[in-house]
Amino acid sequence: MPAQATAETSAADKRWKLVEATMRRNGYRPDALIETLHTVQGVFGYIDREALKFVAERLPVSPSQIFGVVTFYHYFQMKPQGRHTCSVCTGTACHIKGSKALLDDIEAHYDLKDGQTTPDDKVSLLTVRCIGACGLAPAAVFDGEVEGSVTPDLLHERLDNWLAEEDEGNGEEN
Amino acid sequence: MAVVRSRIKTLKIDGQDVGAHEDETILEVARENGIMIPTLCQLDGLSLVGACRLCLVEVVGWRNLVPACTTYVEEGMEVITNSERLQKYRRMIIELLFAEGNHVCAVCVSNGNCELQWKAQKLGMDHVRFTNQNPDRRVDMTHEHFVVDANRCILCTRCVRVCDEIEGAHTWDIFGRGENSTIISDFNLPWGESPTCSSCGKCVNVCPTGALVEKGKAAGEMIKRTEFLAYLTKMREVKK
Amino acid sequence: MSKVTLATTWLDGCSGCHMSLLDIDERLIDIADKIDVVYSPLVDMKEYPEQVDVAIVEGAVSSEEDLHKIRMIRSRTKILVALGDCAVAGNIPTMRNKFSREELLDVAYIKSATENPQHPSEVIPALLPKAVPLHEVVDIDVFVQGCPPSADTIFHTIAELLAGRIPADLTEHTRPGA
Amino acid sequence: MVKKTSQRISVASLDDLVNVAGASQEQEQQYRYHICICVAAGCISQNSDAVRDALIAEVEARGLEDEVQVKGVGCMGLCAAGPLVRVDPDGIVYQSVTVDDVPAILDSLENGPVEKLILPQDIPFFERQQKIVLENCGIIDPEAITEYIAAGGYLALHKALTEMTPSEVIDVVTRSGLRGRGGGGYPAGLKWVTVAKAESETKYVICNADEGDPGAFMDRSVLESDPHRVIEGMAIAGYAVGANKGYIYVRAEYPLAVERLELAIKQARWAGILGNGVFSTTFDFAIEVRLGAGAFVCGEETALIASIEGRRGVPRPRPPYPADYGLWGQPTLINNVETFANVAPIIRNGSDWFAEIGTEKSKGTKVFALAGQIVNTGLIEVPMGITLREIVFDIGGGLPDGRNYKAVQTGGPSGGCVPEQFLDMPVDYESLREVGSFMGSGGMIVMDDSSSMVEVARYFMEFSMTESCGKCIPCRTGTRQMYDLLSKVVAGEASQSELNLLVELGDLLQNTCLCGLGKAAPNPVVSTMQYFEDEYLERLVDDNGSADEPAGES
Repeated sequence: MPAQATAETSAADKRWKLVEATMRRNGYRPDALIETLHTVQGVFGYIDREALKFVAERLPVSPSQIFGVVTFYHYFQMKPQGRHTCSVCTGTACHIKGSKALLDDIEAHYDLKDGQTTPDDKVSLLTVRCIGACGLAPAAVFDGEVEGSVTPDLLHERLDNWLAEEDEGNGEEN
Repeated sequence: MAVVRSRIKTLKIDGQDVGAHEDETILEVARENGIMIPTLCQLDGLSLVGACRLCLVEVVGWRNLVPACTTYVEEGMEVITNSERLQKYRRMIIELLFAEGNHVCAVCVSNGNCELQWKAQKLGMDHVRFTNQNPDRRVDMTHEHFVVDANRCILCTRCVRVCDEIEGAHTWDIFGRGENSTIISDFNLPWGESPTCSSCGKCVNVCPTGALVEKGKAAGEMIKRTEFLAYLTKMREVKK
Repeated sequence: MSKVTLATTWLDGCSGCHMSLLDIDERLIDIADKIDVVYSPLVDMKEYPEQVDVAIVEGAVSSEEDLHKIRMIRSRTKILVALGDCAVAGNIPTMRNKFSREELLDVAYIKSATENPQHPSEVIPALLPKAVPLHEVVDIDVFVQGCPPSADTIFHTIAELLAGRIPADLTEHTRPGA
Repeated sequence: MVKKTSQRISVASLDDLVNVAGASQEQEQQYRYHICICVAAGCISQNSDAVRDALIAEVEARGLEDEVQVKGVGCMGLCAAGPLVRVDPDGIVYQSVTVDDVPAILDSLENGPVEKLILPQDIPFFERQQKIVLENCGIIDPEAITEYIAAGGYLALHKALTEMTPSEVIDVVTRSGLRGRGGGGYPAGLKWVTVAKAESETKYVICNADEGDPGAFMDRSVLESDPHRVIEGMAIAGYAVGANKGYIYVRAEYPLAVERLELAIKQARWAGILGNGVFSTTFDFAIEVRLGAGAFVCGEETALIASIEGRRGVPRPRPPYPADYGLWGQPTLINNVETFANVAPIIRNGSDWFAEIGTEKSKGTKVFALAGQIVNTGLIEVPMGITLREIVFDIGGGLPDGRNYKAVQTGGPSGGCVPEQFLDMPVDYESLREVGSFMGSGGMIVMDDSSSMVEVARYFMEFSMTESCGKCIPCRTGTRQMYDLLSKVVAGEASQSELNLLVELGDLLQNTCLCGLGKAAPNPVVSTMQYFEDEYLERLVDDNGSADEPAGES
């Protein structure tokens, strides 16, 4: 968790070094902002205020400016995601082939709406605007893997498997 | 000191022959000649964004309407600033502004001193045909001297620009996008806790509506002053 | 010449517009010769007549009763005037729209009640989910903005109507919040 | 797959290019068979990477490494039939291949083709296409610069740098008649001239790979299947307009395309094709990849520039156009992926060759992504001027399960729906405009008669509404109001006067919005109202009629 994102503690954290590297590669110019945010999200999974503060201090960018940028782009997540993510494509081809029905099905069976995470933090549901797999509509991305011609049955299979996983202990880093 | 100015262009605005320097915009030339084109986001002394669309004008022979504030004059251009079509569009734009926010004038401290209200009257908006969107945006009274009511904000970004360009603090910016856009200070934290705000009050004075106001005013008491902008601009020119 | 029949009423408003109407003062006497007030909180008439020439309505549509009433008025009236910001734009009554009906009733009848807290179930007409201006539920012929519109504006409007004209562009006379 | 280290080559001259090409071909010829498997996103999502691994393992198990080469290639087009595997030199294509089919495919090398998997090549889907942009797609390994060179790659760049002046290059592009493939169809040559003429020490070339139209995946396929082609086009453009730095702005939602692009850029840099002194000339050119972050509006060029500069992707009024005042205030050439992908072949084969393809005003080919209710979903490239009927019914194989054609939607949220009566219309920029649609970047979504056109219009309005940047009021609030009105129509609660208001709003947005997103947002509504007005009218209620409550709960 990027909770103690001060410069001192970050030095100990390899992930902050990656963020730092992106800024350095871009000469700490303000235009490195979006690239840097990509790195933050890439290594931490999401972008929180502490991370924004860290980046704002390093790049000549004001707090409101960086907050404006991060909330403008829908790709950036400011909340931690569940252990697994399912992104349903809502592009035109997928819409025509029933992506709405898939989302309704997930809501009906798992009480999960776009942008929400199950209470056990295992599964997050997202929607994306066209992943360019229109030929395979309706498409969804399960933990980064694109799946075409998705049916409710397939959705249930994937989600049920995820939800049935053992709870993780306190083994994770924090 | 002899100032070398750019070349002179001649053009027609609403049938009137006018001369202008090539580095002037249609809006500037129109104003010099007493032709008033409505504006909201534009303010002398701040950069131009062309966002409010009120100053759109027709240029004969051009396919698209153009914002007078950001379009430079050209030789021989014929500008129409107040056709029936433009009047209709401007009225609709004001209607949309009213529909997206809480612009209940009766209980606004800027009532009677509000640019949006003036425009609504001047452009002949006698009612709003669009359903109000009833926004639920931030009302922040944490600042010692000022109040921000984002529900009365029309997103002209004058506050963002004056804070960045004149004061140099960049306390304000826009959060989110589309209909969820709203003004924020710093990391969308209470204004009163802002580490960047110098409490100079420039944003309050340039705000055209009752979104940014001084504390302790009753309805109709808040009067905005923008003369300081021209003054600061002039003084900075001198120092250059 | 038969007199013009005039009705006035208020829905969800503060009656301030009617006060402003009375502020026409001595000019009321001129008007009185030409009109017949057939329905109004200012006169003692219980039933809205079947046929009315002009109705002036103040206030927003906030309850089932308001809705029923304005539809009835529209169906029996030739020219319908929305008087004041509540009727024209919703104004203050619509500031409750960001809350749900239940939240509102809780605040009014439970949280701020000193005794016997409960939601009203009889007598008080049910609230609509949202308060809306008149034109969202019926067609309006004349919009008179202002909170309240000035007596001069109201007089001008009535004078125009009596002269057989639908007053064009009242924004020269008034504005929201005026 | 070709080992990545073998891609560290150096090409400083034409001879080097020829040698690399020769060596690559020679290497290919060492093998008796090449088993090519599509590893573009469409087939990968159908597990083609597992099939590839299984093929490699099986080849090793049978000890055939010296005879059989297994390689990943780019998109072969017919995504609906994936994963696709082609066995060369015979060119037999297998469809819907699974890991279980791997032994049979290897057996086939001796015993003849696996009949049950064969995808016939003499069907109109393949025969009616004409490939320029996609000429290498599905043929070469996108991760091997040597294969690109062996296919004639970078010859055009070499030719431009060594045999042509910048103005000659622009002249060829102008005379070819190439128009921007991103949507508007602005003549590429004109844009190039403007940037070339702009006086500045520093200029930029930007490749717009922010393919945001829902229902379009042409650019993704090109980037995943033939990334060097885009790099070559950009470098030629850089030489022509006097720019030394290029940016490719690509959607973060296309991770595979990003990965292949970055690899291709690295390989080109190693080879001396990018960097200082391209092909040992005095021309320097570097390319950087910049990631988008999920904002459709960044396809608009001024918003894209703002995004590269690290800011909110908000458009600004034009003029000044980016050609005069672009990235960091410098003259900037912006074209999209497909436009750049056309450049190298035009330089290689000349403007006359290109100008002979297509129609009078729309030259060359166009790549379309076919999707929706159509049998052959996938990627096609056809000459401009082909009829819609040929695309949908011949190449596309018509609608599945005997469904009836209703309309094809082109141009995404900026486009419109083309009804049956225009099926025989030639597809080019002007014709599509005339019928109220838009070429857009090339998405074609086929709809059958079960689709409600009002709902289609509402779908696109929702898209524009959520993608509006919020800067200008007609777009920010107008799209919301139009969406709400459309929702009322869908729910059967709208009156004629509300429908009139919808039309008025459409006119307002088309004329007053700041950028193309807002200006074009009403197009799907306007077009469906034009051709399917009945569907709107039949849902209306009387004015101030039957709705019991004036406002919904929300």
